[in-house]
Amino acid sequence: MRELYARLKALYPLGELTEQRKNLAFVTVPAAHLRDTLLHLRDKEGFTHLVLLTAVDWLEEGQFQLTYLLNNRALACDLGLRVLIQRDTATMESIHDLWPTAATYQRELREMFGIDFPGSPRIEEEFILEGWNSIPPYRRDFDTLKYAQEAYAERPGRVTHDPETHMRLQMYPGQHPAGK
Amino acid sequence: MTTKPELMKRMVKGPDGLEFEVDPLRDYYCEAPPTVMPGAYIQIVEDFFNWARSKSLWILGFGTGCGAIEMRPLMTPRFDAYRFGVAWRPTPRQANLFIISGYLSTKTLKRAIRAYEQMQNPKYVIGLGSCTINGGMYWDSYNTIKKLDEYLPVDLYIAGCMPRPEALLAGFEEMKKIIRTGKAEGANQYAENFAWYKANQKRVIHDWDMPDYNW
Amino acid sequence: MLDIFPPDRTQYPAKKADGTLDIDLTSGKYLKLWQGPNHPGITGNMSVELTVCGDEVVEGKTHVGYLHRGFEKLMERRTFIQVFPIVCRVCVPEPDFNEYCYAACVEELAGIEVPEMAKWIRAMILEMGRINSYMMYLGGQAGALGQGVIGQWTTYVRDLMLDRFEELTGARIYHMFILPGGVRDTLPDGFAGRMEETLCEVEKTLKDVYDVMFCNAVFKKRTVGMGVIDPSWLEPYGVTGPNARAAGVAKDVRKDSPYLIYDQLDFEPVTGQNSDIYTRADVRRRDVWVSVDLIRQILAKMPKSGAVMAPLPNVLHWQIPRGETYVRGECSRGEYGYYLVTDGSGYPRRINVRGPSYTHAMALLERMIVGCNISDVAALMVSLHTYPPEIER
Amino acid sequence: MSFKDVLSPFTAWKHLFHDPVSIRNPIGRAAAPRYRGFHQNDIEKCIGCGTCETICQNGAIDMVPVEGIQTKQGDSGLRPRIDYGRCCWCALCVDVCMTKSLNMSNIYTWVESDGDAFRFIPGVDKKPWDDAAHGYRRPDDHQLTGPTRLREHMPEMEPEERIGSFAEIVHGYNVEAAKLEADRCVSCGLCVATCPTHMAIPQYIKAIRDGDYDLGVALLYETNPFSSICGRVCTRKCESTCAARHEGDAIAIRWLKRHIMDQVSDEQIKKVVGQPAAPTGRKVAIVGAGPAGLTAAFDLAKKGHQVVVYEALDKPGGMTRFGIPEYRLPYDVIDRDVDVIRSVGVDIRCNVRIGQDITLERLKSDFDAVLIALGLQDGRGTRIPGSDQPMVRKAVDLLRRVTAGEDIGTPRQAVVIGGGNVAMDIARTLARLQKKQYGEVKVILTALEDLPHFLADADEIKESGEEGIIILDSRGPQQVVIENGQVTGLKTWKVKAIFDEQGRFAPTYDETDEQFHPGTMVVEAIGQMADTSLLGDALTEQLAWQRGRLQVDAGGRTSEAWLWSAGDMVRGPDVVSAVADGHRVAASIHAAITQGVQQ
Amino acid sequence: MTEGVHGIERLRGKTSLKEILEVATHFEESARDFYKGLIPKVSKRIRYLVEELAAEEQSHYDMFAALAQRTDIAAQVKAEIERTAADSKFSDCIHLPDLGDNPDDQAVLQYAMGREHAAMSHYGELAQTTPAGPIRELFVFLASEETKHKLELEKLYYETVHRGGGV
Repeated sequence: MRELYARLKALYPLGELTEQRKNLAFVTVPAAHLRDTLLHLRDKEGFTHLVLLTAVDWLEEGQFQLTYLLNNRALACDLGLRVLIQRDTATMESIHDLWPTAATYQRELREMFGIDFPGSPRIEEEFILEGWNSIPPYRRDFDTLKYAQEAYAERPGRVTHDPETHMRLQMYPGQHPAGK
Repeated sequence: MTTKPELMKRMVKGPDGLEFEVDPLRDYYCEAPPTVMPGAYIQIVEDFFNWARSKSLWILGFGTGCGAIEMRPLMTPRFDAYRFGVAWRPTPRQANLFIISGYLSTKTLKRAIRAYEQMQNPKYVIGLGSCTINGGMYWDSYNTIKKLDEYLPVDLYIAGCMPRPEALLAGFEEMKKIIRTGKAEGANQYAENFAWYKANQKRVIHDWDMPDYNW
Repeated sequence: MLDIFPPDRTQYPAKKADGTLDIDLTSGKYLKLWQGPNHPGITGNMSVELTVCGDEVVEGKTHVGYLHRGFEKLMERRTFIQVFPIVCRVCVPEPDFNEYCYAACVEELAGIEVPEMAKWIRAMILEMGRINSYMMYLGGQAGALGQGVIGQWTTYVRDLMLDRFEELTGARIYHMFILPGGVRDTLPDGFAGRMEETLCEVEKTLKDVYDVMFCNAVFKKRTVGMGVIDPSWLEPYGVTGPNARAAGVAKDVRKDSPYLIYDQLDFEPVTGQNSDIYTRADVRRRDVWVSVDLIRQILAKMPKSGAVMAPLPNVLHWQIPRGETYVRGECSRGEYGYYLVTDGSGYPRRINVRGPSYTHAMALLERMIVGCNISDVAALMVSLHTYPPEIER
Repeated sequence: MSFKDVLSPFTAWKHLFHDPVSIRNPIGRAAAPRYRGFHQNDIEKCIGCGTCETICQNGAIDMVPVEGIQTKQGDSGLRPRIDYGRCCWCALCVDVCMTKSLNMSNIYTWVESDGDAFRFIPGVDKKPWDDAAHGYRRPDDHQLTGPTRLREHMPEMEPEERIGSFAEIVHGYNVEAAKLEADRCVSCGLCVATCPTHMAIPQYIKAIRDGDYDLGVALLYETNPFSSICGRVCTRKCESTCAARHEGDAIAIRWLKRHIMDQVSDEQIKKVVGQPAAPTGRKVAIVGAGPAGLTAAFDLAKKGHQVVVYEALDKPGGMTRFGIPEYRLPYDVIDRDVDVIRSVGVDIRCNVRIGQDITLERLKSDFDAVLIALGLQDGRGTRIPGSDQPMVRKAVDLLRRVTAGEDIGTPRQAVVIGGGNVAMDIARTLARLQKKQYGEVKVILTALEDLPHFLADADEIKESGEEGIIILDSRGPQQVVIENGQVTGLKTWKVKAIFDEQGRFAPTYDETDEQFHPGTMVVEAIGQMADTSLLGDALTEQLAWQRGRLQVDAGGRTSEAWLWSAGDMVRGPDVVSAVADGHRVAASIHAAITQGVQQ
Repeated sequence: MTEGVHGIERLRGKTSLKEILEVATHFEESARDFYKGLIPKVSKRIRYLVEELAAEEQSHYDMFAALAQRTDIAAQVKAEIERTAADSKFSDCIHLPDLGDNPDDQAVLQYAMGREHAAMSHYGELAQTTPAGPIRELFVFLASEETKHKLELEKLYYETVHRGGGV
């Protein structure tokens, strides 16, 4: 893995290598160099299998992390390419021409994270959701519980008690909490 | 209301060269709302009907959620629900019992409503598992409904996640009892409170691209 | 078969500049036909939007989302232990891989060493689940071609296996048995004996299935040469599992990068050459034999006693340091994997479930379905062995 | 394609001759013994800690009050109600149940037309599966609430080492050990109601887990300005109601509190505690610089009142300083807590004895309110024959003199009467003094109670034994033996039974079992009482009394509107109860003097 | 020791149940008066104790007086002694203090216990020397009444003196 990293590093401005296990590592790639890196890995290094393409929302940092996980079956090792993109613009180059199956991943990311991949087939179409009317649900700032409570009726009558508060009310009725 | 292209009114030229107008929303759907089906005038006749109905529960083979997996054993020799007068049908038009087998995403809810409305009277609904009762483990999901009886009239709930085939069989027996005693009034309830059900349905189905009623 | 009835390409729609088909519904040449979600010829709750010309499919679009519950979102607001009960719900017919992959991810990032005994039990559960999944498939594949009896038999033996699951894990479908740190409990008394009886039933049924399904002129006629996945498609479409192995590539995570205790077991991945529906079915049928053998090996080789749970920190406030990992396993459909990102808090930052159906049922199916006959759509779809819930989660 | 392919499918017909595999009556078929079906709860065992509710990822569990179950120490009185419209039968609730009261039967059939019916309180609402014998029970080694049920080991001095000195025995947890111990807490909060001052225990334990010690200190000071002291010598009633004790050791709440205080520097504590509010111009006099007085002083000073504390002895701290030996509570720890209290503007004047140096009348006229928190500084005597000898001493007097650095004339052999913490304190103090002076320990401790009913902490008893003190339980003191005008020992009778069925004291003696315990000094360490002589006869007559104690209202106000009373003298001896009382009284005084209802 | 206790010797000559009860009633009366006289002497702080003791003696007085009025004394007494209280002798180990001016609570309690103890043993002794019959039963009854009272006092003593939470 280290040698591979050295070879890649010579070609592209990569970030630090994170070796998660002996056969799995992650490395950060600038968005502009992703396509070349992927091509190089696919055609020269035998990383022919696109395992997955997904995103992580680092809301606090204002970034989306796109993870392209590639697998080299002969070496039985995986390399994850991390691409950090701006959360507010959220656009990335499509790679559906390298792996047709990436189009599906990109459709999902578009719908669930609101990340655009211009040129990707059927990117505009609804994929999983139907008639979605809120911010993309996988974004961290989307509160699913709040949405669910507002949108869907629940069976009424649920009420619970906090043991600590309940005990104090029962055992020391009328007493104002000491020191507070 | 956004209408999909294939649902839009258009002129179509047939293979024979004749042009004709197609308006899917009008042509494919029925706009007449369901009506309450009164019982037989003579009670003993109604009792007979109910007895007969209870003997033939024909289930719509639409697996809406996880629970569908426990229906396969019922259709096969080990549990063999057929001997209890329970059968599965591939189309709503032949079925009278709709089992909502667990959670319903809003996308499936739309199809489930349509399937339900396509079923012939008398028809019954069984809700399977926690999800249909109060949301189950998807209680905080943005995409599933929590309380089935807001959207469809439910005659019976079976607890479990998911309920075992044996529990389902017990549910069928209970369902039969309810039908025999003439208490399975879900379909009439749906007709009576049609506006209320529709309002609830429309509240959660955002791309309502069909008329209110179809069968 | 394709040679006998070559498709009539003249009827095909032309391509537009952007590569999509120019289908003019008003032309009267084409018909849109929805198969699913409420349809007997569909695998699970999904649908395929077919555009047909005559009875030939010129375009197919897979539609999913009917089973979407937003798992990856729900997981983000549950603690690490609270995620454990919900992961299995991602895939109904073979839930254990979710439990295993999730547990393995968490264990890796939290630095937990799983006891030896737990690894063997996990492997056995995964193989039991694989048999069940294949049994569902065989019934479905035969059913898609009108052979109801196969489903009757396979569902029966699957049910016997569910009994084994029940006595071992305490549940039939969603076992919730493999949790981060190990497994819940040890084998019950006399389990191996009852397991052996069940395995004998499985073998007996497999022989019947072979005679009645695979040596069946009708089945052969309709599946040999049908729905071929070209070996060159494997990588671009991310094809894994039996779908790839039927095309002659011995892709099997159990062998390629052994997990749990698979390096201590003796087996060879099953492969086929023709990559058609028949071969894929046959690869799966033979894979059941492998699983049966693996379970026997596991029961013979596993330690007789030992802890089944590693000591866990108090799960009520379990925090895992920042990190990311991906753990995969070979499920009955191919590569199943979990991608877990943690941020040092008590909740996962992100979990992505990579199910094999994701690629198989979407891009691959859409490609394969073109040129297919309407009546073969169901058989083709089933032959890819896709489970919709793992696509949309 | 071959001829075989046409014939082969017909082999299916052989099944015609097989027995059917259908289950004859599948409804209600018994599930596997381990099957996770509907819940059962032993409501007698259940303590309503709500851990099941916390773990449930489906929000399926509500904690609800149940008729017939009273809230009491260590039992919230709540019981889980389960919503089968939410449950997923994962049994995490069973796995984390602190008492193993919650289980699952292997019954699985429940059908109902009414969707609202699927909510029930297991064990309370009668269900057909209540008595099912099988079902999911948590396997013994399946443990999710921490890797161990045992308390994290507390490093401390070995007996040989500690007996020779007055250095503090307990070293306190390091950060790692504290985190491990804090990790065992399930944050149920049952302890909070039990703690007299209702400290935010789960919250400050969480602060330890998070390593946020400033927050920890802030939480401690919300309810207890004596946290360093309580972190060492608190009677920790909280630990007796800890949910973890049902299957192991209670969380070491006291040590964790101490750990927080140990981790933060004095300056930082003062910074966290902050500065008092703007001066109100109101003045409060407090008599007695013990926990109750100083807590009240701290609260009142923080509210901006001018507070003067008068202490008769030469150092503040009260019984924490003069009653508790140094090896349990080093004096600099007391100084530290007092220092923080001073930092908010409390004026502590030592060596001022009210009634002698200043009269109470004077305080009444000079201040807006007066609080007396005198404590219980006088020891009770047994008054058995011979107990009027000079070498028969009171434990509290001896301890006070040891603290003051006086020579108490350490005897070579001593007999201590009493089974409480004070008795242990004096026995161990004498043991140390003996070791220093004579090189050997000869202390016998006799107590009326049998060992399980000792009032002293189990730790104290264990450590006393380790230090060479002979503990004789169930011995009733009968007579101090005097020969030639010198005390030579103590005669005791065996106590046959000490408590009656109601758990009240009703001793019976076995006179035939008489023992003689040699010793040149007999120390009485039984009860304590207050010396209220400073009130003077007139005021004593004027005040209302309640069974020997000053009659006070909930806020500690006496029948005289200007006078409040707090601490041991009204509540009985306990540091943390005194602190709680201090808070209550401070609130009452504050309300009174800011509303101008002062007479 | 005051005359009230030793005066029980006067009972030796009495032979009718009514007479004995009258004497016993008189003893209780004198004890009550003694405690009542003590009330102003002690600090107000512990006055409750003496008041309680006086009230206790008063209740004994009332009971004996009521008993004396009844015609079925013998049967009544028989029913009572079946519930004889056990003597626990805690007070045996305490020597009776001289109740000077301004006694403290411990002293008062000790005095009271000693008094009840003496009464108890005297009645017991009388019962033993009296031949079986109604009179003996009456002495047994009286002894048991004093024992019960002593027992209550001992509990109070333990809680006040030994159980830390003193006054």
